[in-house]
Amino acid sequence: MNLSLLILIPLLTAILLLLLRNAAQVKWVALAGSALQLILAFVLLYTFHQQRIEGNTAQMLFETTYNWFPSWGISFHLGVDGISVAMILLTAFVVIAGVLVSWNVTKMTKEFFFMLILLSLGAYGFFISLDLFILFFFLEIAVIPKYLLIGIWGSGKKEYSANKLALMLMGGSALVLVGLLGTYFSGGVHSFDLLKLAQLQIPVQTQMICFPLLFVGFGVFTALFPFHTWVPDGHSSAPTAGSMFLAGISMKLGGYGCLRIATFLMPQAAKEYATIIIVLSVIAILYGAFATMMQKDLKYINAYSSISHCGFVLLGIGMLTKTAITGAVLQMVSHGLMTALFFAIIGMIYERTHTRQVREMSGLLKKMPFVITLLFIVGLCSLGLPGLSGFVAEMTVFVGSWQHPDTFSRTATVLACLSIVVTAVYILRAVTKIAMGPLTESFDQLKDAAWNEKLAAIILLAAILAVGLAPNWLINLVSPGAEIIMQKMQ
Amino acid sequence: MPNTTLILLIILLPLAGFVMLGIYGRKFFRNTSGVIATSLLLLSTALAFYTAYGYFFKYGKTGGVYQKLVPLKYTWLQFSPGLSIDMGIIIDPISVMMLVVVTFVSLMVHVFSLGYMKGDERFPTYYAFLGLFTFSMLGLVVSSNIFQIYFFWELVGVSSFLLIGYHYDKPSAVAACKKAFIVTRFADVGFLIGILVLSYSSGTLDFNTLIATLTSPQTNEYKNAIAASFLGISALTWGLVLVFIGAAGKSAMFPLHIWLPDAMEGPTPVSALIHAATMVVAGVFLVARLFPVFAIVVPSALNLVAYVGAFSALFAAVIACTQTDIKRVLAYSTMSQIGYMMFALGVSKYGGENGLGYTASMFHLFTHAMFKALLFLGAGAVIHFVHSNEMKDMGGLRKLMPITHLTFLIGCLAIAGVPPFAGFFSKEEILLAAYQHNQSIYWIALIISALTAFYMFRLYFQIFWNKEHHPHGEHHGEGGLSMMMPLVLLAIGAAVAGFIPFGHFVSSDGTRLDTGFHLQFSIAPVALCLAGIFIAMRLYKKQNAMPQKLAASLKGFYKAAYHKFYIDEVYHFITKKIIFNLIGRPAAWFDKYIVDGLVNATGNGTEDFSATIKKFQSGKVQSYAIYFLAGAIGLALLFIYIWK
Amino acid sequence: MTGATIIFYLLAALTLVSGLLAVTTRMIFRAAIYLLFCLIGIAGIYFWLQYQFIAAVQIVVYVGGIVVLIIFSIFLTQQAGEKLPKQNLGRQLYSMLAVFCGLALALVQLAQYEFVITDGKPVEPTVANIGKQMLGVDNGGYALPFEIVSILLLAALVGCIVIALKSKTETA
Amino acid sequence: MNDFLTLMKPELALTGIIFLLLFIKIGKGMGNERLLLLIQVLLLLNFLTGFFFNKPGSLFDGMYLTSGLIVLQKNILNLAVYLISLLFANWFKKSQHMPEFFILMLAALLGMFFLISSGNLLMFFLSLELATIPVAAMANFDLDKKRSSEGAMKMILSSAFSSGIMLFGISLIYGATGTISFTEIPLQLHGSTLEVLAFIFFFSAFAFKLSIVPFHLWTADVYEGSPMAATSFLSVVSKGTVAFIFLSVLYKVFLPLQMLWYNLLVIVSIATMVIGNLFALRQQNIKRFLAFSSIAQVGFILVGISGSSIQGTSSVVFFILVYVFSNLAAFAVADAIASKTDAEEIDDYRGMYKTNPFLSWVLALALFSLAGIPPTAGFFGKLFLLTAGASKGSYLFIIIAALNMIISLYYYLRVIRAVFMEKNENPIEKITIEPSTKLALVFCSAGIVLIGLLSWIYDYIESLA
Amino acid sequence: MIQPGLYHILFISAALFFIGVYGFFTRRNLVTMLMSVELILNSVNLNFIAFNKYLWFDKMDGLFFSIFIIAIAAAEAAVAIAIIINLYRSHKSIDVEQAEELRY
Repeated sequence: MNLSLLILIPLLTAILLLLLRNAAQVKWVALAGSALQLILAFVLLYTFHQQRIEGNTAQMLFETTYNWFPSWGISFHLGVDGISVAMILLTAFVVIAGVLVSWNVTKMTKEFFFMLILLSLGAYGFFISLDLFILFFFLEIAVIPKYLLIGIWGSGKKEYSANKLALMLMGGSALVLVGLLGTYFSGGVHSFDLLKLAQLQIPVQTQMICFPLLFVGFGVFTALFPFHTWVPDGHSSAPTAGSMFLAGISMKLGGYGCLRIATFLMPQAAKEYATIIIVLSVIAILYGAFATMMQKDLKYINAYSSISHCGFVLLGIGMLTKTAITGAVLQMVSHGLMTALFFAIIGMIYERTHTRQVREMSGLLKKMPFVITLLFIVGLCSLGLPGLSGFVAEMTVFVGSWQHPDTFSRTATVLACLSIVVTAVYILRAVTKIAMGPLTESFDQLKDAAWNEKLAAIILLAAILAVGLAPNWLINLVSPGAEIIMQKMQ
Repeated sequence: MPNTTLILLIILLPLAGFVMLGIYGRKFFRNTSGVIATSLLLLSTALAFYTAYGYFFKYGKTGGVYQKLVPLKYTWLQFSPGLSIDMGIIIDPISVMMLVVVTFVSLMVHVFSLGYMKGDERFPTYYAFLGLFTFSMLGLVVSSNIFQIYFFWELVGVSSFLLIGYHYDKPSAVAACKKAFIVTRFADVGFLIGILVLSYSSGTLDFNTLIATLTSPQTNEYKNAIAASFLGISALTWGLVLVFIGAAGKSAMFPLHIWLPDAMEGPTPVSALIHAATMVVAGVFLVARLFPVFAIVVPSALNLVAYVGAFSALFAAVIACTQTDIKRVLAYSTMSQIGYMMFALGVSKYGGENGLGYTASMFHLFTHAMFKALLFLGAGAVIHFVHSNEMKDMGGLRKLMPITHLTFLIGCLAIAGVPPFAGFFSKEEILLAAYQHNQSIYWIALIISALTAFYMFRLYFQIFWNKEHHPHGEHHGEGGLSMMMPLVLLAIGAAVAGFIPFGHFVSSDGTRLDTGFHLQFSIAPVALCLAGIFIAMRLYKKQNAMPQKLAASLKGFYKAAYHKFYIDEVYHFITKKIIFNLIGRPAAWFDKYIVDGLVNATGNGTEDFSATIKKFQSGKVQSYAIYFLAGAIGLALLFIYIWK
Repeated sequence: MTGATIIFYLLAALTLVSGLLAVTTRMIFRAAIYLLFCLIGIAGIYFWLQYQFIAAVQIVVYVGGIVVLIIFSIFLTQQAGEKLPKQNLGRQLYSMLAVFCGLALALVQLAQYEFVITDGKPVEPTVANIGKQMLGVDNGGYALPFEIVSILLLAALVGCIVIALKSKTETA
Repeated sequence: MNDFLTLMKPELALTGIIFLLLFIKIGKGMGNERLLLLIQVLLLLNFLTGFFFNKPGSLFDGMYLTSGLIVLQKNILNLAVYLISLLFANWFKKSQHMPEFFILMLAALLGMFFLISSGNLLMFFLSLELATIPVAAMANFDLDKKRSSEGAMKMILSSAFSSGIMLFGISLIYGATGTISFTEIPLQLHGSTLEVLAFIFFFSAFAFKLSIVPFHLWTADVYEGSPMAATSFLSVVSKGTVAFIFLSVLYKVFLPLQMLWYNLLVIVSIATMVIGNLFALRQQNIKRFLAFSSIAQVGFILVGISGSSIQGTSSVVFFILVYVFSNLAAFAVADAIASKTDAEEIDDYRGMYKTNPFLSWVLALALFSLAGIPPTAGFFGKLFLLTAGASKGSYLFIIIAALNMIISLYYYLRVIRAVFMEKNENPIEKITIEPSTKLALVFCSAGIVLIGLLSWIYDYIESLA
Repeated sequence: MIQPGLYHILFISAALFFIGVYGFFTRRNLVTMLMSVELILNSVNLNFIAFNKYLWFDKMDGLFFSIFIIAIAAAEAAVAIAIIINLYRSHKSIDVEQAEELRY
């Protein structure tokens, strides 16, 4: 399996999109491209699994290296482990769903899908790169599509949100950059290669400087408290597919980076800073949850809840046990799928009712049973109902966190557990208000989901169920990766 | 040996019904869905009985002791070596008993609903939800892994939520389902943390291993669990108490009971199934499941169980005396009866004769399922008939609904503990157990049994006697066969279930326990119970002014009881005023004005700063030159004199 | 105290005083004349240093060229008798401060630095030597800079013509 | 003699073109369009010949140096000038003094070539003046605009003043070392305080040319007043040149003072980035905006220069190459709009995407490249600068630099926002652009996208450095 | 009064330099500013000549430097005056403070 296909296919799709003139063609090409991505992701999963079964125990599989700026020690080095494969699958799912729900975009259709595909390109590239430079390259490549998606196709105070998002994310990546440079020079080999750097013992002093830079930098992407404020505004102003991508993929870039780069390369510092990370993530979990409770706009609700949910990712990483890290990755996948579906549904509701204010909606279950049923399911997933992905992820994080016997970690875990009540409160308040109760009269004529929306929702739901009902395949995929990170810790 | 496939079928058939009806019901099975679901469940029930027969009479016993069999164990989610969520089946007396109870009551409800819910718009959805619930409940009772039980625990919670909120366009139903979910969810956090504590203490999540490890004093895990302490209480105690919080939430123990009365917003058959016979006893079941650990290792936690149970039972009984909504009366009575079961467990010890409370509790669980389901379904029939839940709209129905009347009366007698109905036997054992181990609880229990008789017959008389009923509008009889048949079947159950030698099958350590009938001991409770019935008859058989007078004379107390001792208001205050206003609002405010404000302030500050320094770009070329020279000189000074 | 010394100090005084007056007097024409004296004073110092060639160039280019150019431009742009506008006090103070600091710094640095003196053979700055080296190509010949300056002058010329010819194109 | 021809080929070619233009002007003259075409062809040839018959060497007793890198730098400048001749075709065709403009521009370019090749302080000074004085005249080429002559006045006076300061510094260096040759100066420098003073005075001229804070104040005014072609020449070619020579002056001539200039660079580069960005933040006029943004860019160049010599050199040269494409494209779009509609304010650009998608995309690409967003080459350019600068290990410096990228992104996005997002009742009308300009814009865009991705370009530069 | 030497000339030149700088800072008339520039350049010339005479008499670098400076000064002055005249045409003034349209 040649990993560069994962970059090439979105790239070719994007180029092809630029050449097309007709909006209908654009849509189908984008759909075909994203379907191809999904197929490719499955092929990757299969071949990866096959390789593992055959006993290939290398940390990274399918490694490919092309020369690129050799004088800087940069190479186009690609490779995947289970964690990356999981993230790639997530991306593929979200992308195809995102394309499907955007079927009705009429304003600058070509540009819209171009941006979507470009964004997916950035995500794939990020997840498969083993060279810090190209990783950073792909991290930043995704910033502008996000900005334009929000700014051009968004709603509400979109310019403000787009600006805030772009600037804060750039701020995060600026810190990442400095951290990367520090790593680059401290290693003594002047190489950006992740695997080469991993073999070195980076001096603890450098670790103590670079780790916070990297962690906070990536943390901005994944809504680390208090750098999360781009999340609510950004998500709520973005068009549906934009929010899906933002929350489903983009926020995961941060978590992945925290894990793959910060924690993996600098285990000593990770240990030293674990307390702070745990405190911040617990704050994010609870504070995000409580703040969500007070929101009235559906997108804000989901955005704030994302802060809370991404807190679990960081908590898992901060806890530094194999189970917790596995849980963090699971939570990334789960949250990605779930929040993408949530945003897709919010989009569907908004498209019909033209409002996102919870209090203006009531009894919609009567008029659009499909959409609202999914809203229920995704809400339940969000509050961690067994059988859906959220449960698996959260429980793994909890169990992993509990493996620390000290009172501090225990307290943190207990506090984090408490959030599931708050989650239940805000999810149910919103969902029941929208779905149940007497039907608002003005919504008498609403139609249920169209084929594209149904397909998008079902694709995501299938993924959520696949994780929620049979989690072991995913855990077996992910945990060797977590194992390696933990081995470095010793 | 148990047939794994058959047991799996018991559990999975309702699930199949859910999936099929949930996805295709609205399209293809609009009218047939009830029949489909009922027949699936009938099959399931039959299999459950078959399994029970097999277990109790054929293969269950080895050396006179009922074994815990684990015919199926599938690792569903592996956390770390030794720590995994297994989806498995455990077959032991209580799980088999629960299989029977759940499938049977569920079947009755399914059948009853065929008539009760006829013509409802979302008929298929209703049966789908029932299927989901039954599946979850069955999954719960056979759980072999503590996390598996949590898994189904949550599913049970959500299906309960769905069923309570079945009439989703009614705001009160929406509020009730939300409340039920959130309150139990809150308790579940306790359960979850408890699981974490126990799992860490024992290093496993598997019930059998967990119990084995924690009850044998020589293992390291046991020593560590006892030694590790937090706030002066051992980790194990914490774990069990937390698990009990979860159990208390599901089983509506004080103070987590507030959801149960509101849950009566659901369709009445649902109340019968979930909020009387099955789900609410999940808490009792959970404590029973972990009973060896409770009883052997941490008796203090068990004491807590006993007192919470006893208090809840009394508390609910008092409130039940004042309620006017028949379903609410039944709800409080349920709470009271579950309190009974709880404290029965609480006063029990492990093994042999001392384990009487355990057996009694399970026995009461069993009989209670019969008569409470019967009462609820009867109430359902009444409500179906008069289209109201309020007692004041009823009265004199005995002639109009003879079958209902009769079966309801049997139910009332059973719950009141009048011999020889089922309730009498189970209560008798409970009282005996309490008398043996905890006298104070015994006295409370006696009072409760009188109260029970009183409020049940208050209900009975107000519905079926009291004033004459003047039906208005069309009149559609008692409901068809589908509604009457379950009533009759359950009534038979309520009448005769007491004669089952329960101790032979279910006991704390699996050995045979002979429970005798002690005449002298029964006198007091039966007398109290008859007194209660008598008072109720005096007050409510004929319409008169005495109840009002009585209520007036009790004034404050009556009012407080009528308002359920203002527990709801306290909760309301805590959630709305404290959590929302003191945590949620400040958090949102902090986010908007401080965190976000700081970000915006950075931006604005930069812009403002930029506006202030713009005057340096004055357009005056001479100023530029001065800055130029000043810059050069400044740098020169810096590097010559300061930064060498 | 030799005559040369006295002459030097006189020249120095002439240069500095007229330089100062050139930048402070408010009569623009007088300023030009003071500038002239100042430049002549510098030329005098060159003479005093026995660098006759450069002194001559100084007088020819500066006195003969630049100052005349300046005076012409003064005539073109301003009535000669008018007093110059006054600079505001703040600017003057800041300027003085900056200049004073700069001067102090420069003087201190110059004074404390011990210059080394070459041990090479002196080269007489005669016109012949200068001419030879100016047009030489190697051994430190200055032919290339010379050419650069010529291009520069050409470019300056072109530029001046375009800019100054503006009125002509306007009328045309 | 043969050596002379090959080594000085770029200068000789330029001189030839200058004189050809001069003769044409003096002679019967030519229509603007034909002449422009001729010039474009000549410049293209000039650019292309830059790639052949090159070899390193020195002439005139070391006054004139050349090497592969220097030739490359000259080629970059040639390319920039060629692009200018294409990109500003609109303005050139309208201009009454086009041949003179080109004479001056090429004379300045010639000065820049000598500047890059200069081997002693005298050559340095003379070519610097040659590179400056004609530009001041060019700045005044919008003859009927007040602002143009105001800008030119500011430029010539400031540059004369800066020359004075620089010369004072040079005279002290001469006094202290006894030589003006670049090869001998480092042998005589000992780091005394007088040398520090002299160096800083000398440095201030570079700072002036590169618009380093606090020597930058003329920049925006001159950029705004000048015709767009002159502005872009000033901001791209002139800056690039000075950066090139700055590299070799620092790395070679003032190597003994490395500690000094490293610290100096850290201070001024931080100041430059911050001030440039802060001023750019609130500009409305697109030229002023680009002026301040280019000041901030210089701050980044300084970060790169502060690094070690090979990586510093190659990253700076690479960045200038990128900068040529990005900045010229941005200026060209602004010019295309300004010359048709007189719109120079950013607010006038609102809703432009509807009417002029091509120009909008080019502008967006250029600005993204300036902001350093991948996949544009600006990303690589900035990253290499930062990496080179980080080699000295001062994290704070790099953090400040990186944070400045955020501020700069903010104001670049302001333009993007106006163009793509904001609604406008009357957006700029549809602008038809000259085919040659369009071609050049496409070429610039391709360059912006590809220069970074094709790593051999950088490798080639590094191999020369 | 002591025998004048290198330092004397250097002091004079430094003083002259800063006199020129002062003039440049404070004269509002563009032509007089140009005159100040000439003073600055002259002081530099003086420096070069002095160094050449007293220190580095083995070569004539300083001398040549000053010759070229003079040439450059002339060219610069010519262009500057052309620009000033142009400015005068459009602004009707050569007061530097009248030419402050470009700012902020």
